[in-house]
Amino acid sequence: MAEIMSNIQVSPGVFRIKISGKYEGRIGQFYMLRGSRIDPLLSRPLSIFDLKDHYIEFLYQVVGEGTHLFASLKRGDSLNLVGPLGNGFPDIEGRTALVGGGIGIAPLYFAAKQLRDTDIYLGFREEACLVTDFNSISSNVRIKVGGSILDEVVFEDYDHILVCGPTGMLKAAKQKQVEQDYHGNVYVSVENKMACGIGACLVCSVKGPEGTKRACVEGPVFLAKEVDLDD
Amino acid sequence: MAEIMSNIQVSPGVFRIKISGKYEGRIGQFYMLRGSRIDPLLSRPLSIFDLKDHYIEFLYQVVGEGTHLFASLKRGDSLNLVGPLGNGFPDIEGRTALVGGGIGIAPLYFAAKQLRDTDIYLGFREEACLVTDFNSISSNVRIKVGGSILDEVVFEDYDHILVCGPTGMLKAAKQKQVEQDYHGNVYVSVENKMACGIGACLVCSVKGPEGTKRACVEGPVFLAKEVDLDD
Amino acid sequence: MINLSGSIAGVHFKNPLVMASGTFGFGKEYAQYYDISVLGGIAGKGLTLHPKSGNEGLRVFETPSGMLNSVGLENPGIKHFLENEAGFWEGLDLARIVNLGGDHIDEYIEGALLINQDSRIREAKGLKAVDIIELNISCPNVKEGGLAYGIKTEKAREVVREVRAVTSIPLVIKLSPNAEDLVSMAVMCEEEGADGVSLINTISAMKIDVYKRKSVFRNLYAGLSGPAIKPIALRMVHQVASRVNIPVIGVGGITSATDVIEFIMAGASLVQIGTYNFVNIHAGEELLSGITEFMNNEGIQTLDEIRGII
Amino acid sequence: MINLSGSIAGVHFKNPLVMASGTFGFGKEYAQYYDISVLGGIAGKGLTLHPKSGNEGLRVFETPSGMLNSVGLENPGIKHFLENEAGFWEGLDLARIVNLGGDHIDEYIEGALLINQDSRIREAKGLKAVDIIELNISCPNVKEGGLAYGIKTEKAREVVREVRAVTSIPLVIKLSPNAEDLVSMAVMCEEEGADGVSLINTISAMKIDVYKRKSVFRNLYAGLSGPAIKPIALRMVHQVASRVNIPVIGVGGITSATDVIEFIMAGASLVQIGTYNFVNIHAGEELLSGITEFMNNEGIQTLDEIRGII
Ligand SMILES: Cc1cc2nc3c(=O)[nH]c(=O)nc-3n(C[C@H](O)[C@H](O)[C@H](O)COP(=O)(O)OP(=O)(O)OC[C@H]3O[C@@H](n4cnc5c(N)ncnc54)[C@H](O)[C@@H]3O)c2cc1C
Ligand SMILES: Cc1cc2nc3c(=O)[nH]c(=O)nc-3n(C[C@H](O)[C@H](O)[C@H](O)COP(=O)(O)OP(=O)(O)OC[C@H]3O[C@@H](n4cnc5c(N)ncnc54)[C@H](O)[C@@H]3O)c2cc1C
Ligand SMILES: Cc1cc2nc3c(=O)[nH]c(=O)nc-3n(C[C@H](O)[C@H](O)[C@H](O)COP(=O)(O)O)c2cc1C
Ligand SMILES: Cc1cc2nc3c(=O)[nH]c(=O)nc-3n(C[C@H](O)[C@H](O)[C@H](O)COP(=O)(O)O)c2cc1C
Ligand code: FES
Ligand code: FES
Repeated sequence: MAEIMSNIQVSPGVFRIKISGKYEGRIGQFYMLRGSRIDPLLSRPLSIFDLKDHYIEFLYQVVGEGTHLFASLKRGDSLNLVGPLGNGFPDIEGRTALVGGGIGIAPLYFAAKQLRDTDIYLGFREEACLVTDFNSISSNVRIKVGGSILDEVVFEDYDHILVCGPTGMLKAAKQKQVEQDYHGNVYVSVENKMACGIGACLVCSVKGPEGTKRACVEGPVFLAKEVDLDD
Repeated sequence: MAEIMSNIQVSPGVFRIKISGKYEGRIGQFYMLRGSRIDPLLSRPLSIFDLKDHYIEFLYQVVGEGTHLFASLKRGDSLNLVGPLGNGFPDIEGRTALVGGGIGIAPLYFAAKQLRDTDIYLGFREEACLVTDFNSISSNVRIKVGGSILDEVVFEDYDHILVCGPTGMLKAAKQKQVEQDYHGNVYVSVENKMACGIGACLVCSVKGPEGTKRACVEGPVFLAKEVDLDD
Repeated sequence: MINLSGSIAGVHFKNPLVMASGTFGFGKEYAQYYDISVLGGIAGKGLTLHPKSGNEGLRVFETPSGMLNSVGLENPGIKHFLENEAGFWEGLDLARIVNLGGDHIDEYIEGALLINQDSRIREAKGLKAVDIIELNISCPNVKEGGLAYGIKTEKAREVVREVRAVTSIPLVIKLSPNAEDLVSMAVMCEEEGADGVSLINTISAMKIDVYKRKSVFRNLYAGLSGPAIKPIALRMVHQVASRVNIPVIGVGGITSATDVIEFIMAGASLVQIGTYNFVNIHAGEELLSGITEFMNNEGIQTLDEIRGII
Repeated sequence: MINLSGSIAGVHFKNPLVMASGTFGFGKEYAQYYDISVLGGIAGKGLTLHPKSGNEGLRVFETPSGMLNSVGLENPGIKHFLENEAGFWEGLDLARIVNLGGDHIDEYIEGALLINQDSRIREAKGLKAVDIIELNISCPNVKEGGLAYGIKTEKAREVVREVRAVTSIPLVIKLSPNAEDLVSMAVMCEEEGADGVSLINTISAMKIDVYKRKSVFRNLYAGLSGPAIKPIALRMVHQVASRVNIPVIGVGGITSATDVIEFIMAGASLVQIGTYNFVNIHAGEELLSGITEFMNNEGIQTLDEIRGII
């Protein structure tokens, strides 16, 4: 059990939680989080939002019972977490576009802080959040509220494109790569439901041309062309 | 949902919770309490500890999941409660001994405040609690830590004896009545597990010489001779 | 205008919400908390020919998202019901279901006869207290009792046939999830002229007190109900509804309006609410407004549009 | 000194804790989190003769105190296992159980033959990777698959008999709670020479997405596991253990040391832990110390003192 240092609402229904302790992790990796009770049964996967010497941070949106419970936690309360999990984003060179939609922006903050030569594209449906935070770590942040942020990204300008967001957005990125015959790498971070989080149960499988892969181990970050995206 | 005004630990594992609102109730009656979640499934019965114009109070001991959850609630949080339930203590005249063991003291505070001509006997296993509160409403409070408080009660001195506490204590009171051929009324408050709390499900039945009775409607206060006590 | 109504064998239900047997008494207790005539119907506490004092010892135990009960069909007997409770039922503007249990086939028959007889007498006076008989062949809490009939289709056939023969009152058979072959059981009910089936009753289950080293229930096993069993109940209702043409009443673990809709989509004509009454004393009226809201939001006019859509 | 050990057909288990098939991979993943050789045993992910890519679409859904899964026996096939995973198993100091699934009786037989053959070859080199075969005749997630065998005793008898005939490796049959008659199923296994039975596999269940108006699972139904089903599993284990003389492995919803003790008291020789691994990544080692603590507190020396005490 780890102690919560703070748990602050940063925009309607979106919270930023800081948990005390020494943690590890690479860009795109995630942790499985849960309270101390057995119900709700499964742990919830959250991407690393930020990581420092003595704490880890997550950014989460309240969507159901699990995240609702997280939101009710206060400074001094505790949480269980297991991680870092997943393959994360590969070590890359070259120009990179980080594209996030909605709560999909969560892993991009950590990514932007570590990668050089990146442009950040953040799309929101109704209200932007954490704009100041992103601006404080990069001078190339582009924000769009309403509409598709993906339309703003000129794929050819980049060697790599990392997309995090709703499945519709990931699909659109994949399609755009095909349509524009883009030869760089389009990475997507998938959000399949998980149980074990460590590769043992096979409930998180993603199908692709080369067979089945586990989102929690071989993913959650995949090359778009490696995975079939459906809801 | 009703708002919690305070929820204070009064001795190890024993809490006194004050809930805002206008409530009714007679001596010996109880409420069914629960949080907003569906798990744990069943509501928990708690006796009225005190009642004022704008609030109700309960005194509870943390024994399992439900009471543990109650203990985690803070001022401003909310709870669901249904009541008052049960028959309560009949309107009586004459000298009355109120005998409580452990958390069984809960309903006696409310009783002592309303009944005239009572002596209060409180027994604790390890540590007395709420002594000042009881002393502030009565000058006849007898406390015993360790041993059997029931031994202190001279049945013949009273017209009525109301016993609240663990089943062993209720049994002992019943037996003492028989042994001493005591002709006053010995009342016991039983703590059968409950589901509906209002008489519809029959899981709380108490057997007795005159057939089956529902602890939640015909009880929880019964004449000792009316009920078979077993665990 | 949303129309929630439905019917079984000509009996009108103004909406699909029926309170489940054994969890709602005969309705009086909950009537203190809300106007129960907003409900589609109620199934009364299970009755037997003779009064039963029920099981000894502990009768309830909470489990993860569920509860075990071992009431053992405690009830005042059919006669007492007809004399003392049916009067209250006469005044209710909802479908009134008598739940009929028994240990032996003769008890079921005699019980049904009593109810039938009573109905004729009331009818002559222009009165009615019972709209449907729900035959409980599935109570797991009565030793050597009803359950035997609930497990084997051919054993159950005898009871259904005999009871069907002696009563003209619409007859619904309450099926046990412990049945060896639930679908064949339901098909049998249809063959024998039942007007519907309701399922599921509680699932036979167990809890051991490891400190006392014995079952917490004198009767060894008890019946599991509540949200824990909903996924199982839903599957069973879907299986049965896909195979019979008589109405199916879906029961088991319902605690929300979307739970109700799931059962309807699985093919249920009506649903019953049991354990949830203990969680929310206003369950009936709150589920009703929840269903209405759901239908409004989803642009659904009648439940027929979605019934059995899966 | 507390002795937790037990055995099935001569295979030693240092304690009753076995990780359940499909929830523990082949052990490697959890071995990153604790020393899995503290366990009594592990049952590997269900294997079939040919690799299987498993079910399409969503594979997991949470329910109150439970979960539904529809993995559909995704696995790399027996050959791949023997070539790539069995080496890891050779080095493990615990009882190693291969869980064998299949669609047709021939597949089960061929699968068992492969494992048998492999065992002989390893034996010749003084090695061992598989101690027990657990025959999964009960997976509810494979269409027209294993489940058919899991429901009817006489259908299952064929598989058990044929597999028993081709392998000398100790054989445990994993039973389905969806069986028509679980006790007769277990008795059949004993008659056919099985060395034990394990139960229960997941319970067939359903979840409907009321907005999409379809089952959340492509396969329609899925398998329910977790604490929600424990009271049912415990009852079934008690029923079976009271009727057979071969060891029973109790499975279903265990999440605490006292849950383990309940199954032992109900008559189980060993238990399996499935879903709880997802809740607590250290489930195995924590349950082990919990059991030890319980026995210390209660003054119990060996599990035999309390096994089947109910
Ligand atoms: C690798 C990964 C990283 C993620 N990172 C973040 C993040 O940084 N911030 C954030 O807000 N969300 C993130 N998500 C999504 C987040 O896990 C879900 O929103 C959350 O589990 C919902 O739980 P709930 O109980 O509130 O919702 P419910 O809908 O009640 O959840 C029910 C079940 O569905 C699962 N579930 C529901 N939605 C999702 C989803 N989108 N993805 C996976 N499982 C889901 C839950 O785990 C649970 O088992 C991530 C998901 C994955 C797989
Ligand atoms: C009429 C009545 C009045 C009561 N008044 C008080 C009071 O004023 N203060 C107080 O501390 N306790 C009181 N109790 C006991 C209290 O209800 C239980 O201690 C409480 O329900 C335990 O819940 P739990 O989840 O913490 O424990 P758990 O043991 O986890 O509960 C599991 C289940 O057992 C039931 N249960 C457990 N112990 C009891 C018990 N002793 N009586 C009834 N049900 C039980 C719970 O309701 C629940 O269904 C009263 C009980 C009754 C019937
Ligand atoms: C306390 C209790 C008593 C019950 N008594 C009866 C009964 O007398 N007759 C009957 O057919 N079903 C009885 N049932 C079963 C319910 O009617 C219902 O089928 C079952 O509880 C599943 O629904 P639920 O999960 O909504 O409770 C009883 C259930 C409970 C919890
Ligand atoms: C994700 C998942 C996959 C499973 N795969 C298998 C399997 O391949 N073979 C098998 O016999 N049982 C399988 N099971 C069933 C478990 O082994 C176990 O019998 C069941 O989950 C009940 O135990 P539990 O409640 O402790 O999980 C699986 C269960 C889960 C949850
Ligand atoms: S969540 Fe278990 S394998 Fe990915
Ligand atoms: S708790 Fe339901 S009748 Fe008493």
